Amino acid sequence: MITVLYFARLREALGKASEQIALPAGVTDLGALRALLRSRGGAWAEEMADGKAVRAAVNQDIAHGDTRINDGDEVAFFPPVTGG
Amino acid sequence: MITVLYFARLREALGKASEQIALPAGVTDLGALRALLRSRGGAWAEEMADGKAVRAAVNQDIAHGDTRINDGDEVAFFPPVTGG
Amino acid sequence: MTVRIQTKDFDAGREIAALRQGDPGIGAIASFVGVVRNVNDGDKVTEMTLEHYPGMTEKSIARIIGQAKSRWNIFDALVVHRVGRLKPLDQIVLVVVTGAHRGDAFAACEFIMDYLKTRAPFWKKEQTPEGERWVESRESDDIAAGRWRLKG
Amino acid sequence: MTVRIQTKDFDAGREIAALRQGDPGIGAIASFVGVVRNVNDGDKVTEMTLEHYPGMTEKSIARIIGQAKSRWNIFDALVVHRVGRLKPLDQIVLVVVTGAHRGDAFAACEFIMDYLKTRAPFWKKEQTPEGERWVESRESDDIAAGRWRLKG
Repeated sequence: MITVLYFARLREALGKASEQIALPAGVTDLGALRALLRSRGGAWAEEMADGKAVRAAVNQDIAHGDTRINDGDEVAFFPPVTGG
Repeated sequence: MITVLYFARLREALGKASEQIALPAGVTDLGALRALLRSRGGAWAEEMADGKAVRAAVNQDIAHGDTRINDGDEVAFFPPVTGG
Repeated sequence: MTVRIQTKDFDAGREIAALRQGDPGIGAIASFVGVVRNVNDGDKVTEMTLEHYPGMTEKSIARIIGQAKSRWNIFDALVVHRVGRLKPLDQIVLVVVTGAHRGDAFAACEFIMDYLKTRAPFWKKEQTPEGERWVESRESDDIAAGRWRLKG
Repeated sequence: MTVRIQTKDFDAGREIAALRQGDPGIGAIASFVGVVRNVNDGDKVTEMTLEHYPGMTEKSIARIIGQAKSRWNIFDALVVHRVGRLKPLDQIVLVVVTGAHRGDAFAACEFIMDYLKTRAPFWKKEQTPEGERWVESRESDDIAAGRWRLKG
């Protein structure tokens, strides 16, 4: 199981702040996880589309498509930050 | 008459914070005034020597050797500033 | 170093006094206060909500301060960042950097602010007369952060 | 703009609050506080006395702020400078600059500080265990002020 968090516009569009996901076989990196979420269709297909500016972190470090994901990880998806 | 002010190390070395001077004929710029003060000898000769880093202002604006001096002016001599 | 994420307001004078307390080697303190403006991209803003990623926020800001310390000759740094509902004129963020001399303190303070605006996980939602909107990432902020990379 | 030369201490938080009061267009406030250090050029400093040229000081600082306003997009600036006897840990100078955005506020604040250190008529006398001495003009300060001229 991994924990997946959604922030800001993404959280609102997906209607979800967090969820637990059991990683299917073959989903070993962030890119594969994003594809899995996209395959849910609807808002998921739209918000996780390749053209969308989605940022991600794995265990609170900025991550990219090829970042490995392991059981127990905390993964977060969010829009580009607009702080301060 | 002009008012001449001395600040900081210069004030201490010359033993004077200010004085009124009647400008002699021919003393029309700052360089000539400095030469006049230098001609007093002693500490004046030393502190107003050409090699000394002396700064000056006329009517509270930074001035140079060729800055004109007129009756009623406020002239100040001081070391390079060391503020803040 | 100190990093605080909080909903309540802060007093820059008190934070500066606390950060420099008792260190007679400090000669320079550079500070920055960010404030909510009543306009953004030409539209009137009546209120905003600042959301963040608890945990990652503190961790990423601590890392930024560490980078500043390795790059400039500074003594200490403080970041206080507010979250939640904020109105125009409210203070949002405070950065204070202490050092022996002003050049390093200024550079490190601006460096930390640039990174806060472009890398730390904060998201701003604005309420305008036309409704709510999430603020989009600003190109000028990305340019400001990029400057430092060129210098590395 | 505000320029104050005074013997008494100041509170940076209160001065920042007063300068930005009621202006909802301000988004950025850059500040600098200068503090008396207990060392200078390797020698222990127990006390110092700051002398200035009353009249010219205020006039030259006001001119510097005017230059900053014409060079950067800033709203207002405050300078509070103490004179008289000061001890290590005492605050000496406060510069606060308000603006819409941080880049201009930081640049103008640093510009004003650089000029305060190199052009405004202040002179520092330090008391050390070996006796009194007038501080000599510092080469690094002249370099900092020179930077801005190149940009003009």
